[in-house]
Amino acid sequence: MQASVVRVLIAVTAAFVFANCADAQGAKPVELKVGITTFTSGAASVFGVPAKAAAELWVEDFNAKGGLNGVKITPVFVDEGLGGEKFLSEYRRVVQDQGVKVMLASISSGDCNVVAPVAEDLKVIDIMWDCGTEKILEDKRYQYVFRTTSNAVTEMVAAAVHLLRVKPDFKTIAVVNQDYAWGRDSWEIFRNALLALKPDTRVVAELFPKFGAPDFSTEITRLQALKPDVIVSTAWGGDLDTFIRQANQRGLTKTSQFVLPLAESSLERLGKSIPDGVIVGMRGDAYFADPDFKSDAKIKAFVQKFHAKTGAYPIYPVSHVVQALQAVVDAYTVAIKANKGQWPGTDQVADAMRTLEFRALSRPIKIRADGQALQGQLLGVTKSVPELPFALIDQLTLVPADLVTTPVGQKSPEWVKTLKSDLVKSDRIKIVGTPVVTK
Amino acid sequence: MNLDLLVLALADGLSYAGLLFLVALGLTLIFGVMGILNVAHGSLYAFGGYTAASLSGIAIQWDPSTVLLLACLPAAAIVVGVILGAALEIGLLRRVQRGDAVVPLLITFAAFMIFEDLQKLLWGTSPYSAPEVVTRLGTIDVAGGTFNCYQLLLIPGVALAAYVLLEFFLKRTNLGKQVTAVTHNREVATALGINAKRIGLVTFVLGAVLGALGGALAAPTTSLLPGVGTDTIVLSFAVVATAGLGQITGALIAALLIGLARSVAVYMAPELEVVVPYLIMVIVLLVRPNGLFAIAQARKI
Amino acid sequence: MMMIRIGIAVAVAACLALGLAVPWIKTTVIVGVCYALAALGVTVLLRAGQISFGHAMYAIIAGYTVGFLARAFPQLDGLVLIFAGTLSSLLAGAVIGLFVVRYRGIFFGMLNLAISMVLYSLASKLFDITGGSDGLRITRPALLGYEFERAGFESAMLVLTLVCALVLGWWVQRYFKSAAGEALAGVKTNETRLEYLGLSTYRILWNGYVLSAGLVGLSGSLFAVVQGLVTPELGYWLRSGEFVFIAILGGASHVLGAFLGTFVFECVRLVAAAFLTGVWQMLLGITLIVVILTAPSGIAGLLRLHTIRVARQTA
Amino acid sequence: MNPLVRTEALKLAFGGVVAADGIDFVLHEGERLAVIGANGAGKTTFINICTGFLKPTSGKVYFDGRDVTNLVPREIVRLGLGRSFQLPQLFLDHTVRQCLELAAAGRSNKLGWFAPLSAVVNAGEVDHALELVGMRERANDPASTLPEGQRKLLDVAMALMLKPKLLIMDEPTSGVASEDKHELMATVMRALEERKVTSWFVEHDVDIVSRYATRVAAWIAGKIAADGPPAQVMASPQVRREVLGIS
Repeated sequence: MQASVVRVLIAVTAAFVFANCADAQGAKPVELKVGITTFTSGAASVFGVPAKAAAELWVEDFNAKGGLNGVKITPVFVDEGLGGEKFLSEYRRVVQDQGVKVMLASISSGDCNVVAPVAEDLKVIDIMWDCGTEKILEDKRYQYVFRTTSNAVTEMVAAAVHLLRVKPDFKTIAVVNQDYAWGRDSWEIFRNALLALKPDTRVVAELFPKFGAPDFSTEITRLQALKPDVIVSTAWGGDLDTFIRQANQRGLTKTSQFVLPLAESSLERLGKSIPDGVIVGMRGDAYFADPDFKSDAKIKAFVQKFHAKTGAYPIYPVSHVVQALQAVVDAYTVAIKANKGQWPGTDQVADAMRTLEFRALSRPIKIRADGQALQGQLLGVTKSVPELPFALIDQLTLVPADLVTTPVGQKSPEWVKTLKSDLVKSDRIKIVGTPVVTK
Repeated sequence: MNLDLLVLALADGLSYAGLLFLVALGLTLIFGVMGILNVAHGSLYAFGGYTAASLSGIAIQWDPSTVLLLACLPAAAIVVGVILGAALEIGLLRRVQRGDAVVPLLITFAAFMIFEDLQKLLWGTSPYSAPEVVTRLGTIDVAGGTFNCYQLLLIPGVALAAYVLLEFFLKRTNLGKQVTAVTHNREVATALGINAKRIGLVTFVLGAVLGALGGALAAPTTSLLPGVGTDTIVLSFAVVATAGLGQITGALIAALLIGLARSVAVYMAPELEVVVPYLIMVIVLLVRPNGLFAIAQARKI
Repeated sequence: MMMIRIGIAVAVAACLALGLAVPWIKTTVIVGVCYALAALGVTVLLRAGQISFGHAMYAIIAGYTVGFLARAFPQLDGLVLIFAGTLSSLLAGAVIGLFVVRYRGIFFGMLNLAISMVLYSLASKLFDITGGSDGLRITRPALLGYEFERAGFESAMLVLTLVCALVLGWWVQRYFKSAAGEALAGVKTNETRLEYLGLSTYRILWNGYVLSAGLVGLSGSLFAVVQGLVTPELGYWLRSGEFVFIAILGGASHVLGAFLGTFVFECVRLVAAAFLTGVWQMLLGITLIVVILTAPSGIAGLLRLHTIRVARQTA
Repeated sequence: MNPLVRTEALKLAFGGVVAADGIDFVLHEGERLAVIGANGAGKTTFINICTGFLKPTSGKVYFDGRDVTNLVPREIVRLGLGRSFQLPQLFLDHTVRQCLELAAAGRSNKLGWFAPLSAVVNAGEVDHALELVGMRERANDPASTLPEGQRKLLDVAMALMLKPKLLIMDEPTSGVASEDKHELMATVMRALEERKVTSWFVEHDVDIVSRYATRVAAWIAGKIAADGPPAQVMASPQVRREVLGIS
């Protein structure tokens, strides 16, 4: 038996060994395939499903306007909800089998972690369109890996700064975060930033209920007993909804100031279950009711179309995916120009990405040498209005990205500890437009 | 841990234990009577919850009274339990031979997989909830903490009522006595003219309604998401196994034990919170292989 | 028998050829074979009439052993990591087996489930040690001293995995037909008789349990090394359920059952992923019900890869 | 003669039922004991205690001179005891041959992991056993396809593969058509004779008892009411009345 097996093996192996084709350059392709990984199942589909709808909408629009020098974009979606190894093999399938040249991956930091080295090996442009972990681009220099949004450091330091501007004189703080990488890492940054900016802060409780916890009663009871001045949570999705709803029902929102840097994505679902005065934010600076862009026709049209298609207002993952797509077409445009009108190779597009400045649904975004984008942060407080069944964000404050992002070449854990308290008073941090509702 | 904190921890544990007990009750009832461990029980919980949330969502448009809103919850549980329970029992479980406990286990596992996707098709992947009723029932202060009346009083109340009613049903009513007879000895019961098939259906539907009721009662305070059923089945099995399969009073005590231990763990050793139910189960089974309250049966040759 | 051998040869050749020809399939094939090895572990217990809903725990025990070792000693060879991972699951199986082998049926299945849930919860909860839900990264190790690029590494792993599957498949089939293996099958039909033949059912089943733990552990080690990542998901009970699913689908009468079961499982999954997104679990559920109701002895049973028939031919 | 089984004041009670009520009993090497008694008299329970399946409430059991009161069945079996059952205990998924092979492998208590089962046992020995019970033709059929009579024989043959000093048979002829009973017993007894095995069997059929037993013990309500040569026991009025149902 062994002999026959070995013989067949050798024969077939010999027959199939061949060299890989080199990346073609010059000829204009029929279409540009862009892979987009997103959650269409699992808890994170609260982000993934709207983002997918937005991507479809945007691509449709873009193609209708002639595409990229006549080349249409074809999105290829991959479900991150498949989980670890299935996700990775799907990622590789669309790159190696379907000839996708650009991957937008992904929502989960864990998935970003997994695919970044693979993308580098496969020489495919990998745009981390939503995940926040700053570690990937700080730990290693990648040639093909970029992020077109702010990272966790930008977001958390901005949130800490904003908290200190709104409520400068608190003493105690507690955290309730989901027990997984984002929950742990984001708190680590937030705490270190806060302790650097305001060293007399006392952390009275660090609670990490499991991801997808159905009930936060015990955590809430414990917080009621501790009575912290501030409660921060970077939770999102169903977990955040449940936590806020239960905290509100039991009066915890009245006794402690809540700080919820990701809550913009939950406001519409929460409806009237979130009280006024809660500090909320989004990852980035794109807010559908941003007064700065009240009269921006392009953004307004997009918001309307999105609402017509999905029945909901855009949330930050929507702007994230649009940013990534915009960055791709802008980088291609730059690379085509640099290549004298010829279709560029992957390396040329990657070069263009590295110095790209682009604008999607908010203010201009700049990509740094390490592949990380600089995007400002918007934070504000909740305010209910009669016109809408859910709370809006009022007193929007814009924190510029360069103030709160680790400089290129430095490591965030050390950098965050060097923050000085006068950062809070920086005159570059400004309230945006005029308050949303004037009554 | 001082006394006040202990009181608070107990108050939290009570509500959690109440929900856990309702689900475990359905599971243990079905096992006791039919010898089937229903893996799809978690899906019934999920369907109960989603249906309750949808029903409340519809009801709320007419600005209903609190009682009507409350009534949505058991109504959803009954609808789900009767439809899905009967479908499972008649459609699948009757088709496999009895005696072998493993085949029904696999069948319900398959049903669980089907229900998971069905639930996503019906309700999508966004979180669902029905919080209005909790707000309406207000809050109550205990030992310096503010609690929802809904969680602190209503849920444990319903759980206790379900226990008392079930005990009454099994011991005092004619149908219930037949169920008990089938539990003790199926052959003898059949010989006495009891329609074991019908009893099986009744039990399964009743168990399914209890599972769905657990979900329906959770809907106002939690966010329902794909996957809620998965955790529920494992957790409620831990309760049932700790108590001893088929033990109703045992399940009540085990649910309390696990619910309270979990909330105490949140105060004392939060890292262990998720592990506590399973640790309790493993330890109990190591010491008492058939569960805390099970009566050992002799093997025959 | 000849037919089976030719079939195996063709299947292995096809795996190798497909893997080397179409790069993205390489890991898919490796992962598939890993699943089959784990399902084979579950099949061992299925022969004793026992179903474990927690066997994926041996995959994470092995996977995290690989992860911890690779982190502590980055220069360790891949083969050493795989061996150490498998060894750890064998040891864990030996210890846990001492307790769970006392149980049968639902309790056996569910006690395994409970222990696996403890391990899964700890792996997700002990963030500082295990990296929480994101798990541990394992940098690509050298194999037999050679430092490979990704493509070469994956080819080498493909060959290694196939060799493992061939050798173990052959050996486990011998085990099934050996005195210990036949006695294990006796646990399913008549424990009383085994005891009255002077044999210890406890020891027979414990042996089978340790073997099954080792197989799942090997699968977990290979998986961790080839993926370069180990997450708690690897030990979640749904994963154990998938192993059970494959074992039932394939049937327990022959080792090939686990491999054929995996093939069908992956096909159903691929078809579902391509044409019926969002309902692949439903499709699997329906498949399982159809198999249980119409072909309780699985694919191996349908192909009549049966103990008795083979015995008759060789007798 | 050497006492093979000896019990001292053996007592077992579950709940209110006394299944064995202070039994002192000796079985000697070379005897062929038939046990008679009504259903529920305690015959099988006594076997279960002597073979370690049940633990007595009090009292002692000795097998071949060793105290086996606290041993489990497999340990007593290893001392030289074989047992067949009222309901044949076979490996129904295995073939007839494999059942016997497993029994032969059981005797050595070395279960190899590699060599095929058929290769580690003495094929001639298995063939001989098949011949003895007349199942050569059916050697490769699954045990589940055998009729009841042959199942009983196979059950006994498996016990005999252990080369026991004592074979205990619990109702070897029950469930067997009455015209086949004698043939079955003749086959079994021939085998026992050949191997010089002491035997102890539970039996209801008076003909069979008188024909094959050298000693009879009559069980009544957890006690041995009469014990001695067949003719003497069968003549006892109490046995005639309460066991045999003849007045």
